[in-house]
Amino acid sequence: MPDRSAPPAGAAGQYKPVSVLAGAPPWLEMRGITKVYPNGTRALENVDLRVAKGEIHGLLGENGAGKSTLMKILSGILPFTSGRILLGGREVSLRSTHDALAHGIGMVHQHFSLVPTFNALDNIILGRGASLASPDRAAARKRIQRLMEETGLHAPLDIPIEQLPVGTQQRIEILKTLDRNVDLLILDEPTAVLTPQETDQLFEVLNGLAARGTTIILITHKLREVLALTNAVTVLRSGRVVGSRLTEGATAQDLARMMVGTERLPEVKERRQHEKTEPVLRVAGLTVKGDGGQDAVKNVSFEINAGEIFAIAGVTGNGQSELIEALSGLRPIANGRAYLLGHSINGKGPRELYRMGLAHVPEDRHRLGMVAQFSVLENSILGVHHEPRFRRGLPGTLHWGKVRRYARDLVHRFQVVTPSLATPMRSLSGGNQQKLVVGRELAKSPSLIIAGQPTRGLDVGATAAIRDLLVDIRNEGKAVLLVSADLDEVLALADRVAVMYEGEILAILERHEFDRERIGLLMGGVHDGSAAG
Amino acid sequence: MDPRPVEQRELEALSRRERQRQLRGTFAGLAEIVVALVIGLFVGALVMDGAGYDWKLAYEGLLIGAFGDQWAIADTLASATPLILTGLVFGLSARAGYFNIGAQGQMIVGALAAVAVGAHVSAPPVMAVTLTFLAAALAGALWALPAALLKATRGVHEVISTIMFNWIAHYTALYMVFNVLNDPRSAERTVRVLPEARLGAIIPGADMTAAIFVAVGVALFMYWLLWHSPWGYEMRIAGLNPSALRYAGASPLWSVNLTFILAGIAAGIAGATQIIGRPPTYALYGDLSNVRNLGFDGIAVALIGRNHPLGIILAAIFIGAMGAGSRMMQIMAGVPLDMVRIVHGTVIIALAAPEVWSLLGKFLSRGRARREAASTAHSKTVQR
Amino acid sequence: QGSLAIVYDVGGRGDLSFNDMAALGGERAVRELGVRLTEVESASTADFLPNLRALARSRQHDVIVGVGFLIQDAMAQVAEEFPNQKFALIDGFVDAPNVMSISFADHEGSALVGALAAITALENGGDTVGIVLGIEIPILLRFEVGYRAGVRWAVDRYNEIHGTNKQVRVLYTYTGAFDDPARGKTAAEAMLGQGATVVYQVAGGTGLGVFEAVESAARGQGKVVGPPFAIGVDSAQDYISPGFIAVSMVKRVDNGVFEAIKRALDGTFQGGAVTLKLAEGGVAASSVEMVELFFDEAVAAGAKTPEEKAVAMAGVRAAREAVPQLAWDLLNELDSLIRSGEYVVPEALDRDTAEYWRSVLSTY
Amino acid sequence: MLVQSLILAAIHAMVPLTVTATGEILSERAGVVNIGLEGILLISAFTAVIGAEAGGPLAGLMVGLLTGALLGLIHGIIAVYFRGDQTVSGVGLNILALGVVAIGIVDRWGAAGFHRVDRAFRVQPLSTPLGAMSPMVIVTILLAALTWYLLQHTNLGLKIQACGENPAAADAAGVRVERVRMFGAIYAGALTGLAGAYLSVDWLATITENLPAGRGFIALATVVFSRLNPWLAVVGGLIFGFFDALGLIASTSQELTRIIPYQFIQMMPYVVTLLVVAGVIGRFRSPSASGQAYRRE
Ligand SMILES: Nc1ncnc2c1ncn2[C@@H]1O[C@H](COP(=O)(O)OP(=O)(O)OP(=O)(O)O)[C@@H](O)[C@H]1O
Ligand SMILES: Nc1ncnc2c1ncn2[C@@H]1O[C@H](COP(=O)(O)OP(=O)(O)OP(=O)(O)O)[C@@H](O)[C@H]1O
Ligand SMILES: [Mg+2]
Ligand SMILES: [Mg+2]
Repeated sequence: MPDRSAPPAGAAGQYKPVSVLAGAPPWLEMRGITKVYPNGTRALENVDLRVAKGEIHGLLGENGAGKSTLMKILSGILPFTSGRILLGGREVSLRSTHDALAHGIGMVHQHFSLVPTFNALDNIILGRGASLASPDRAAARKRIQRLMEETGLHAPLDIPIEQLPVGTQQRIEILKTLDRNVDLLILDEPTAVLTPQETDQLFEVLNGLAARGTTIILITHKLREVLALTNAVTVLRSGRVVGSRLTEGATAQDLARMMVGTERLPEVKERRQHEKTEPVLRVAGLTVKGDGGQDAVKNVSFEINAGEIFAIAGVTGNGQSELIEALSGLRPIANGRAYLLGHSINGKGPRELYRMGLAHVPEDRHRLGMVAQFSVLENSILGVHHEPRFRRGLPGTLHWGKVRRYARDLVHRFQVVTPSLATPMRSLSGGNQQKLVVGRELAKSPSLIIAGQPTRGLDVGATAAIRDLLVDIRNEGKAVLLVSADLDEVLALADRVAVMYEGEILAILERHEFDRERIGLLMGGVHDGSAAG
Repeated sequence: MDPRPVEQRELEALSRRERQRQLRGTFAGLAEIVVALVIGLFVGALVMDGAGYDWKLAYEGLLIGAFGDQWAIADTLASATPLILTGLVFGLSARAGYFNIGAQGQMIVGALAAVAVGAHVSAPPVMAVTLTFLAAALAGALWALPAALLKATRGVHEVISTIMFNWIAHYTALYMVFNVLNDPRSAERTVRVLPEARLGAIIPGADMTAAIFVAVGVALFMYWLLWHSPWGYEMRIAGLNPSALRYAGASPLWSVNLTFILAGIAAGIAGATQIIGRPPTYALYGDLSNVRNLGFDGIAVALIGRNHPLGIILAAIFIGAMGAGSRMMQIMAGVPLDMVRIVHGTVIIALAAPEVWSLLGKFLSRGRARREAASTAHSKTVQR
Repeated sequence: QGSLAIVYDVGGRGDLSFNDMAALGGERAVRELGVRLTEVESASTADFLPNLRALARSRQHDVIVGVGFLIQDAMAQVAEEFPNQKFALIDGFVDAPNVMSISFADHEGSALVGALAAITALENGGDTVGIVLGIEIPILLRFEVGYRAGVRWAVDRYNEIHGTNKQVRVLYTYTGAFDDPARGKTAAEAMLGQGATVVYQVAGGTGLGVFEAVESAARGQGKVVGPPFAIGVDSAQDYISPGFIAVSMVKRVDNGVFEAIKRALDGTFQGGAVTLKLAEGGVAASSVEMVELFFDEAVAAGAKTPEEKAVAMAGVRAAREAVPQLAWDLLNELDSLIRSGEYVVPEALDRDTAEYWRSVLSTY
Repeated sequence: MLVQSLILAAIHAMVPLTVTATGEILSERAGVVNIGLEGILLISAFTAVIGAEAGGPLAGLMVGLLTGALLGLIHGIIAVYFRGDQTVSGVGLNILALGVVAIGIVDRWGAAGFHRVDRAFRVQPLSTPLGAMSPMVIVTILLAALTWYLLQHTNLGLKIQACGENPAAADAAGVRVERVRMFGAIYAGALTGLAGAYLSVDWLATITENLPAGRGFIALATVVFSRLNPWLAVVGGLIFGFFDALGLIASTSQELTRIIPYQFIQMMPYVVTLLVVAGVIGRFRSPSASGQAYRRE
């Protein structure tokens, strides 16, 4: 068990832990793991994984490759069809998370496993202590506060999770697992919603833990992170191990090749030059209330022109969500005005806004953008289902034939990989779900598309496809409002960037002014004088 | 980007396969129901045997009473008629995400309205029947509306409001039957609806009237609504993912109202069928005994029918058959009505857990999966 | 040789009321006449018609008895469809040659127990009696008004005897249910709370709560026998709460059923209305013998033990002894007045008539 | 006198509603919804009488409690392990109960429809300044307190709530979701069984074919009323019991029924409950995963 009283890491470099591939003895062994889901999906096929004590091991693969499945098996959440798991040379039986935790295995999940109505403290102490005893919140609070100091991951402990931004939730998820003092720490895409600074801090913590003997398995789509942190990687593709290799000496291209089987990393499409055109969206002095009634967006003004991608960068939870909800008619505007193609959108609902030329890829696609139990077919007309073009003669009857043609066209055009149109949306991989949602919105041929976190959690291929789509419609002369916490994405796509901090726009930068460090600082609320121009 | 472009033809082949899988799902659903039935009947047989009844004779009676001749079939359908409608009330609401157990009250109010209009408004036969149904539907809808509004504006959970409205309807009806709509010559019930407003038996000697067509028509309408209209599409979104409803441009307020109103209409019509579509009385009894429990039985019907309008028709016929069959169970085998309830309850409980059977199936196929996995692993080593 | 079918009302067997009494008659016919008995319960009023038809269609039953006035419309229809089938209707009237309509003078029996109730109250220094009823339907009005009439007659008679000017108030409530003892208990408690000495229950299963309320109240005062007292209905219910039920208004539906099958077998069956009044033994105040008869049958059937019978009968007798002698005397006096026709008990079968009698008979 | 009997009647009417609702509150918090409460009340009321006649009132209460626990267990197995439809199972239970008890009464006591519980076998009341009061009133308060404490002040309470809100999260935190949910289902069954026993061997000293007469559904409404807080279930039970008794008591007053027909007076508990919920209780979100089966794969 790692000793937390030791000074935090920093000098991690001097204890370079070794990988099995470099000759270290394996501590964790997964042998011949096969997993068949009840619906018949063969998610894993005879997968082997070997990790040494104190190693930081990367697990890579496209969406749906089986990474989460493998790790859920290791953390006791999922039963597996066949195979063996050995820990320290002895076979272990992991029939539940309870077992796994007892063996010192803890996991930070990709989709947060927090109870939304509990506060952070209760989420952290959940499942611990004697059933009939009172929860010792005071002791836990002290412990967590020390942990927060050590790791630099801060979160409010007394606010219900559902009122917290996703970034904070992610930090709590990590704290919760760290607090268990596990020997094997599994992290499934932990950085998807963290700021660059937070990511760096987390990595420092992970290095420190590894240095003290904690074994870490990290799932991520961000190759930069893999290269920076891991000792070795294992790559999965379609449920099988493609291979394992030491990170040392590998390049991003090498890893990408292992993942997708192609040589080149996909690049963002060429952007066409436009003449300066009329503004499509004009926002003047907009104020929007958050869920708690506070001003989440404070007196914000900007314009977006046709043929432009206007990005809003910022740490999640700084008012971006409220801003796009207000602009897409899902949240009332408290003050100020917004105009779409010159017409006020104040007080308009989503349907009216759609008629005025707005499309919206919501941040939270599971909650807003789709109905998971509906088929691909049914999801393809969400929001346009009331249109006469999908009607039959008999008043009000949906013409499923027409819908089918429309959906087939969408699937084809946006290369959604689905077994069929009748497949329930929830059975699609996240990337393909997102492609359908983006495609559906683009097919509205909008004047303005609002895209919230359009590539969050997607693999390299899907991410590139969606980014291409966004550039395409920009090139067609449409306006795009992109909200993304991924700074790389913002830098790659945007014509202009506005940085939001605590509900205000601190600066709007032109493309030639883009500078990673400066934007990173602005995201942290550090306002340098030079941005004012 | 996925290297494989989606082939149109491939997609269609896959769609076909998906449809086949769905069809297989439907069959599996039917099989589940059959298995549940068998279990329920088996338990019933055990109990009857233990209590000293001749269960074979009883089941023979059940079958004869339910389907033995044209009268039996007609009586089965007559019993099914109101159940289709009250089943739709629960089923439609459940599809839209509401636990609406207000069918009983809405039906009572519908029955009252049917009496009020059917007994007092004289019109040519078809008109009179139509008017009566309309009045009942309107009454049912109006009775359902407060629950919807309370839900939408005050956040009052429909379970509590519909239970309360059921009882309020019950007492209101007790009052109305005895004080307002009472038949002075036969004070145990209301006045009878005028002959023009009555639906006569289709097969002489059995209870079935044209009301069955009305009930099936309403069920088909609900089916059309849910799966072939944009409003039903929105209702289903509301049931599955209410947050997506606003995103899709629909109004949650409108959706909840529409759902409750349509459910109320079905319930109101159910009330009317018991008044104008059920010989010989064509009136509401003072103890409300001709609409008793139909609302609650509708919940069972909807659940057995998996909240699908067409499933509800079948389920209502099933429950109707149990009712009609119980007659001959009593007459032929002397089995008391309460025994039928045991069979009935057991069947429903058995229906609750389809996974028992799939679990059983899985247990049987697990061995197969193991062997398969082992053999693929083996072949792989060989390839190496 | 001989077959009898009974179609019960929606309450079915176990309603403590006319269904059970009809069953009793059927069982007696099985025993004494050796007939075969087919019983059919109805889950809903809508089942009456198909139930009757199914029985009639089988052409196996000498007589088909329908229990309860709600079955009236269905029986009228089936009697017309099957003119050769004999029917009997309890508590209703169908004008057809093949239907024997048997009704009972519930009001007369209720008047008897009303008289007993009033005097029991007065002799115990009380001035209030109660009646708890089920759902407000015409037949219950007949019980209520009969009871009031008995109270009124007895109070007048009492004042005449003693030269006083006493009054007895009748509390009444319709509980809206025939199967909810809790409502019966609360309603009775409300009456006891207002000083009622005797409470008459005409509420089927709901009435069990009335017995419970009365017994609890009495036991709460350390008594092992009333007052307060309850009064049973339809069958000799005295045994249900021995010591606390003064008497029951017995309605001999069993005799009606027995009579119907007997006449059908010996060829004297005739359509038309038969009213079994007090004079014909159709209704009566329960006697110790009647209660004993019940126990004898129950013991014979193995449902009760002789010891249980002994204990219960002791309670029943004790209750009767605790009822003032004057109450019994006046009950008997009224009984003979009604039999002789000197006193005609008012009858109400609709709301307006009932309301009229309520105000006329009200002693307050 | 009248006021006393009103208060006593209200308190006694509160017991079955509150005890049943309290159990169901814990169960719904854990994610298992049981609409078969009416059926459990009825069956346990029946078995409790058998228990009481064999071993005295305490045995009766225990048998009722155990019967309820067993039925809760069956419902729990269907809901938790077989991932069945909880509503269907509950509805089935309600129908089954009507048959079982009607036949059971005939079978056991030879008389159709009802059986009265002898003095010797029923729970003896306590004498209080208000009058004779059932000791179960105290038990009710204790159970509400116990349930509240369990939910709010123990680790188990946290687990229960997590299983109702987000079983996947509970699972990930090492909570054995199935066990916790089974506990909830059995707890609800047991308390409902105890309430059923109260009906038959205490409050009404009678068993009939339909003894609860809808109280299981009113208890379900009380659960919603309580917003899953056991103390509010006490309040809800009292309000309902009070107006129910008041309605019956008031409808014995001829002066009043001349002005307001008794049917409308007796409607009072329902109207008042509705008004209270609409006016005071208001919006309430039940646990997100309540009523839904949890499956891991
Ligand atoms: N509950 C489930 N039921 C059926 N199939 C599933 C289930 N969960 C995952 N799968 C399938 O298993 C495969 C592997 O999924 P998994 O979640 O492990 O992928 P992943 O590598 O974590 O992807 P991502 O990068 O998107 O997180 C996919 O093909 C998926 O369709
Ligand atoms: N019930 C299910 N049936 C079939 N496949 C499923 C099911 N649930 C999930 N999956 C599959 O599981 C995989 C991972 O699903 P998960 O719920 O972990 O998140 P996701 O949002 O799809 O992943 P991501 O957004 O990271 O790509 C998806 O590829 C999906 O195909
Ligand atoms: Mg994953
Ligand atoms: Mg019965």
